Amino acid sequence: QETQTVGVSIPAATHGWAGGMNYFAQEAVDRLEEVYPQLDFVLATAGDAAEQVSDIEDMLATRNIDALVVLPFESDPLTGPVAAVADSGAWVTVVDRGLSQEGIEDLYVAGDNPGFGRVSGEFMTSQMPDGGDIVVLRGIPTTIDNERVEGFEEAIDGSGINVLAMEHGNWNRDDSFTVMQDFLSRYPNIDAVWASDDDMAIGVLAAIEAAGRDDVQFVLGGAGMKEMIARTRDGDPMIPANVTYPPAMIGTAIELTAVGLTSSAPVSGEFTIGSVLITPDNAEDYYFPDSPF
Amino acid sequence: MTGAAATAPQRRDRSHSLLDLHVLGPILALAALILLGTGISATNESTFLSASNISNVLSRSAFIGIIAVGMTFVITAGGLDLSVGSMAAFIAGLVILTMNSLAGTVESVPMLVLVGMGAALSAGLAAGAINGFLVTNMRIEAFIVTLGTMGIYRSLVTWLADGGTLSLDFTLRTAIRPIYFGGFGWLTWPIIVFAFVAVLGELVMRRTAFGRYCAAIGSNEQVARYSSVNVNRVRMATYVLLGLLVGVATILYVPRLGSASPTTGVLWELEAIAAVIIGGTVLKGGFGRVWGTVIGVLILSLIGNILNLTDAVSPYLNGAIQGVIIILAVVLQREKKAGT
Amino acid sequence: MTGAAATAPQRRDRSHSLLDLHVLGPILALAALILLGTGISATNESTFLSASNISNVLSRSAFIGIIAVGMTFVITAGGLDLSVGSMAAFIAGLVILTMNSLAGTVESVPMLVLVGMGAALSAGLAAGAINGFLVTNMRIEAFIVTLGTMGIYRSLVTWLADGGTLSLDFTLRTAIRPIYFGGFGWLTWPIIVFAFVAVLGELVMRRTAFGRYCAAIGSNEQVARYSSVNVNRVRMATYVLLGLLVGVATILYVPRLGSASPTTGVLWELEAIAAVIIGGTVLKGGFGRVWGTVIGVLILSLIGNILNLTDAVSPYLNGAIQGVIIILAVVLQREKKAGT
Amino acid sequence: MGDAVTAPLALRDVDRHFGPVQVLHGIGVDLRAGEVHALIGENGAGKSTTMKIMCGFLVPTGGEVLVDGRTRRFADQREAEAAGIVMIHQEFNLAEPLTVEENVFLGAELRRGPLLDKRTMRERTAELLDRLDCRVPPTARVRDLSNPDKQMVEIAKALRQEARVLVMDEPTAVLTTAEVDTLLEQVDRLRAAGTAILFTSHKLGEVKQVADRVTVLRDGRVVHRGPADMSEHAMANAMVGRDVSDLYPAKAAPRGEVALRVEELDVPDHAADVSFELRRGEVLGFAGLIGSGRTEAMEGLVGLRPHRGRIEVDGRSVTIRSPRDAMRVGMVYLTEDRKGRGLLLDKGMRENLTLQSLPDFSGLTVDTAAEERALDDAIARFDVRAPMRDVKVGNLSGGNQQKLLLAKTMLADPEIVIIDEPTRGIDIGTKQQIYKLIRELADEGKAVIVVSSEMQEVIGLATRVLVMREGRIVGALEGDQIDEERINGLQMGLGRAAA
Ligand SMILES: Nc1ncnc2c1ncn2[C@@H]1O[C@H](COP(=O)(O)OP(=O)(O)OP(=O)(O)O)[C@@H](O)[C@H]1O
Ligand SMILES: Nc1ncnc2c1ncn2[C@@H]1O[C@H](COP(=O)(O)OP(=O)(O)OP(=O)(O)O)[C@@H](O)[C@H]1O
Ligand SMILES: [Mg+2]
Ligand SMILES: [Mg+2]
Repeated sequence: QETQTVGVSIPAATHGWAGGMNYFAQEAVDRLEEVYPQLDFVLATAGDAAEQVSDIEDMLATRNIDALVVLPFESDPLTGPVAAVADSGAWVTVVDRGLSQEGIEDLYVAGDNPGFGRVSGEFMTSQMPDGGDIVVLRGIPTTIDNERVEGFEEAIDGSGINVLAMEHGNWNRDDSFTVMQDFLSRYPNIDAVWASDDDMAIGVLAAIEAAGRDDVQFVLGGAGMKEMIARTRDGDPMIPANVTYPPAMIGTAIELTAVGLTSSAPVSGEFTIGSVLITPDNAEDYYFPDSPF
Repeated sequence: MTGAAATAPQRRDRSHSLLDLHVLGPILALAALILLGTGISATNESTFLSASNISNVLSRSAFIGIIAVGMTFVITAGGLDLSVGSMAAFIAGLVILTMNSLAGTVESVPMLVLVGMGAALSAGLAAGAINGFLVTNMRIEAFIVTLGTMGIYRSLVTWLADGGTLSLDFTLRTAIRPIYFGGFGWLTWPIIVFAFVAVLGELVMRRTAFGRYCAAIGSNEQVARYSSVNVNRVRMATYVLLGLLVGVATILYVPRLGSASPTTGVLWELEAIAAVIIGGTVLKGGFGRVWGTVIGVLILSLIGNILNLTDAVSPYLNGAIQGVIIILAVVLQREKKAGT
Repeated sequence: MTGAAATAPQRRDRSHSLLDLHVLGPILALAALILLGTGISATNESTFLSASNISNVLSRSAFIGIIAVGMTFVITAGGLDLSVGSMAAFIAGLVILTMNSLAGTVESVPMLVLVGMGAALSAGLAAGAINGFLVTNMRIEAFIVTLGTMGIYRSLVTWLADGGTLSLDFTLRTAIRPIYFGGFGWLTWPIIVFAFVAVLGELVMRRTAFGRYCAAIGSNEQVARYSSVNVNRVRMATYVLLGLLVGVATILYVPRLGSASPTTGVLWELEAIAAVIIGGTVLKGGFGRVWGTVIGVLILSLIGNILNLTDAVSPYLNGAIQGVIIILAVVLQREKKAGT
Repeated sequence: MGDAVTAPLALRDVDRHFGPVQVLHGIGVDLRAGEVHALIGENGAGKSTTMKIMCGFLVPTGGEVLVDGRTRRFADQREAEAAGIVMIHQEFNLAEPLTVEENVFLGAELRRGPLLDKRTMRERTAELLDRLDCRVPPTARVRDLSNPDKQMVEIAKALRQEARVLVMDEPTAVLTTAEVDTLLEQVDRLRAAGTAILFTSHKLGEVKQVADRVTVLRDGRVVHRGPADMSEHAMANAMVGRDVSDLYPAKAAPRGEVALRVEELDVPDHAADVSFELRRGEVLGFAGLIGSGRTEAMEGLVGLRPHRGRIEVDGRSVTIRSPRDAMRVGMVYLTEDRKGRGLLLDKGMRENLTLQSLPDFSGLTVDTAAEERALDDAIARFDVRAPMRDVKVGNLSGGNQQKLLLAKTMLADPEIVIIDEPTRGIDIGTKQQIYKLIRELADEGKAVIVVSSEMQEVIGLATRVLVMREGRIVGALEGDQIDEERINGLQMGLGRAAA
């Protein structure tokens, strides 16, 4: 049987979630290479959209790939190059972010960024029915972050929750620690924090703890880092919930692509991996001790 | 003058062999990389030496390459510019906004493209002039000036894009795609422009008074000043030239991705400076070599390309391999020089 | 000799005014920033001058600050080190792995902490020595060497962390938290260590033969060599010192969040270099000022702090404000110098 | 040339301050077409400053500059050059990484269209260098040239400009006798062509030979003006303000043990098979033409260059890989290149003075008080004249820099001193003192090597002279044998004396 080549192109591990996603991609590739000896995988990570386009060009030009699994850095710039891959006859799986043009991909494993923000916002309103003062930490300035924040703002609109300030913590523990320290200096009373990401939540928690402040009732992170889920499960009042945005979706996508290439099972179509609220009740179901994230 | 003429040492011809090895350094490194790539692609079914791969590598080298040619002049004249990456992002953002906003009123697409190009070039010129002004007239350390403007342009593009992505109108994008992807077969426009800029740059560096002045200023500003060289004007010109070339690079960049975002051009400055140094230009100024820079750029692009040919290294370690190769490329060059 | 005494210049009759303004530059910039912060915090209820805010700013300046003190020596001796940020990340990763792996076997927590510290210092020393070796013995341009090692360490930590985050065992983390957060009230350990390193650094730079040699080598390597200075050893020592100080910074960093990831320490190198230059050290070497560096670090931290205390600027524009202030801080200094 | 012709360039009542220090007081000089005017004076008297003011590099704080009788204020040197006034600086003013041709034409490149006309520039550079009997190829990098060659390039650069007024600040300081002759021939040629020339030198013989008129400066004031028919002795006295006689102290016969024995020293590419002995109390002279490899041989000896061969100090065989090793056995080398290798121009006198002997001044920290005392001593002993104590060394006059460099070397208290061109740019009064000092060193039982291109110096000082040619020792002269004719013959390869 002839070997087929699967290209996997993802953003580099520049923050916690992306790191998890890198891990699951690598893990899936290693596993599937064992399972399907007739498949060859090329995994490339890119630091920005241009580099990702280069990676995809290389895969097409030098490896003659039969399938591409891509988690686009940004939708617009990647649309053309991915379309070129599709035109070459290769199978295309798009993960997380959709392309700007419909119908290019054979399989779409979608995350839901506005939904992530909405679920987070709804949890905030449910926790603070009478309103309250919160601060928000945002990620790296990107479309993803914009969509999440918009979803969040829509959800808390009219609930009486007042956003004191927003700053970019860049999905980074150190940056969010610094920003939170300064928020604590600036506001004598903060009821809650939407950290929007578990890495940032860790920085925020450290800052609150160091300041010894007890006005902050809870911190809502996101993306489902295992340590944070464990704390939710164990009933830590500071971390009453989490919102999923599983980095493992890349693994699922790679696996489905492999199945699609090697069998006649119908795997094309669209799978949306919605963002789910994790509370102490269902935390156990989302706790994967072996995951690095 | 008695018999001195007879006994004075003959016009000494420098022993060329050593010099040549120094010159050969970057070329050897490039050759080694090409061999490595060919070797690797022989072990799997990949096609490293195909026209399409070569075309890809050369086309995408063009952005950094064009910028690095300008950087060669700045560094030769004893300066530095850390702002080029974010300058490129900012100019790309401006061009996209300009073209989008005119798309409604101006009908003719070629006209629009020309306006876009004009915008890119004038923005580049202005940005370069600002850096140049702060360095020459305000006499602030180039490192600080361009670190500052690097932050400023990066912020401005983030702000223009509202944290997200600025995208060109879809119809426009299709119209301008050929600027990046078109050309004569594998000889795409970016390759042609890069080659043109490189040849012209080499000519300017080696054959014009301007090139000489750059080297003179970089080696000893006082000497240049005492020799009637208008130091400020030449130094200013290097920054303006670099700004212009960033504009040119942006003209090629926008058609490729049709968008600009806060991550556009991140770390291009380091890559451009690295290419310049790998090529044999002296970081402290006084000696510059445009063709070396071109080789430096190719070396850097090839490393990425070759790493995509193989799964042998974990993608996590790509950066390490890159680092090792960059150091090795320069060792090759320096080892020979050590002989002198 | 005859009339020598008569014509011999009097002792110390320097015109202090001009010199002082140059010296005052960074201090003025810092004062202006503090005023600005106080002004802003007066308009809202924030507490810029509170002990806790000051303690926060100083503590978090400590990492960059300690590294920047080392960088001052490297730059004064005509070198450069771009690798410090990723070196810090790599060392942090190593320390965490070491402590985690020993946590099972070694019982005593203080013992473990000591081992961790030892690991950080020796890793820093080794990393610095590698940079130093490549720069001095292999005679490769420092920019290239440290650009290379920057990529290498960054990759290695990504690889160690499998792309994710390396976290310290929870019990250990609680045990070592006081290293960052503890101290004497607002005078936390990082502040104490930073102050100690800064004072010692200033002393070494100004009062020891080593400091003299650094300046001499940076000013003219040949002269130093002809004056029997062991140029390679001194230069090597600057890199090793910097590596050690990166180790020290890491010892303070790890207890804060108990983790290291591929993003740890990103851009620290630029920040450290910027602090050094803002402080008045000359980028091309030959003159260094440790106390200036300390002020440079404080200026950079304060900018961030003040921007977080106000909504006046869009967060997207933070970088732009930072850029403008960095340039202004240096203008202040240079304008005065222009008077000389 | 009569007074009827207005002076192409003149100074009237020129003052100049540096900060609080006034270095020129009411200087008046006028240059005439077709005449060589010599400006002489002690180190720090203000010769270079005067010349820089004439050529637009400095502006006077008082008085005026007259061009063709009309007052001009040059905003910068470019304007002076446009008026046909060209200066050769005391210190090299060359871009080291650039080639000879690039330097000669810097700022005035010949073009063909937008491009440089390299061929013509190269040819013209070669012509100019030929005129100076300099064999350097126009494509050589200045960095790789010896000091005399660099000076020739400077002169070629000035000649290229076909100036009306040529100002030369110690152009002969780094030249050997033969080259000086070539240069003076060129000066004659320019004078004949009607160029007005201002010339300064501490070699009064040259002044006597070439000048038509002389102006003497002392402490920033003109103390004598007149035709050049005065004797060298009279010039010296006018400069120094006291009677200078007996330039060279009496030689004493070397006593002492062999302090240094060098056998078959090879410095690749530069010197081969150099063997000699040096006794305590001896002053050993090294003579030779440019490029004869004396400097390189000495640099090899102290570990500044890779070398092979056997070296014994006080009878013990030693390995010297760096100047540190040399210092450890008591051997110190004073470089001929004070600007590039000798002094940190952007640092003060104190830092420079103690750089080499810093370990002697520092325990845990540097003892600045002791350094200040050392500086006091050095200033007194070597007559270093600085406008202020914390002046940057780059702002010292050339001769005073040289004195500081000597002081720096002596501070290391060496047993074996190798001095390369000890009195380059030093005025005649101080020269006398330095010669006395060298004599004293020898009398104290130190061993001294003097490498000098000034033949009189070698003859006057050395008890034994080795002559080098093309990297090899071609002869040794002792006692009465030491004379100009023999040295000349040897260094040009005309004879061979028994070593
Ligand atoms: N830029 C400067 N700042 C301060 N002092 C200066 C500066 N330039 C020159 N001087 C001082 O002016 C005085 C005259 O110096 P000048 O160079 O004219 O002497 P000179 O006659 O050329 O001596 P030499 O024979 O040693 O070359 C010296 O004391 C010198 O230190
Ligand atoms: N074999 C050679 N090949 C190339 N260059 C040489 C060779 N020999 C000498 N040179 C050059 O000639 C110069 C020799 O000058 P050097 O200073 O050694 O001569 P010197 O005898 O000390 O005379 P002076 O001190 O008067 O210049 C050196 O700069 C060196 O670059
Ligand atoms: Mg002088
Ligand atoms: Mg010599």
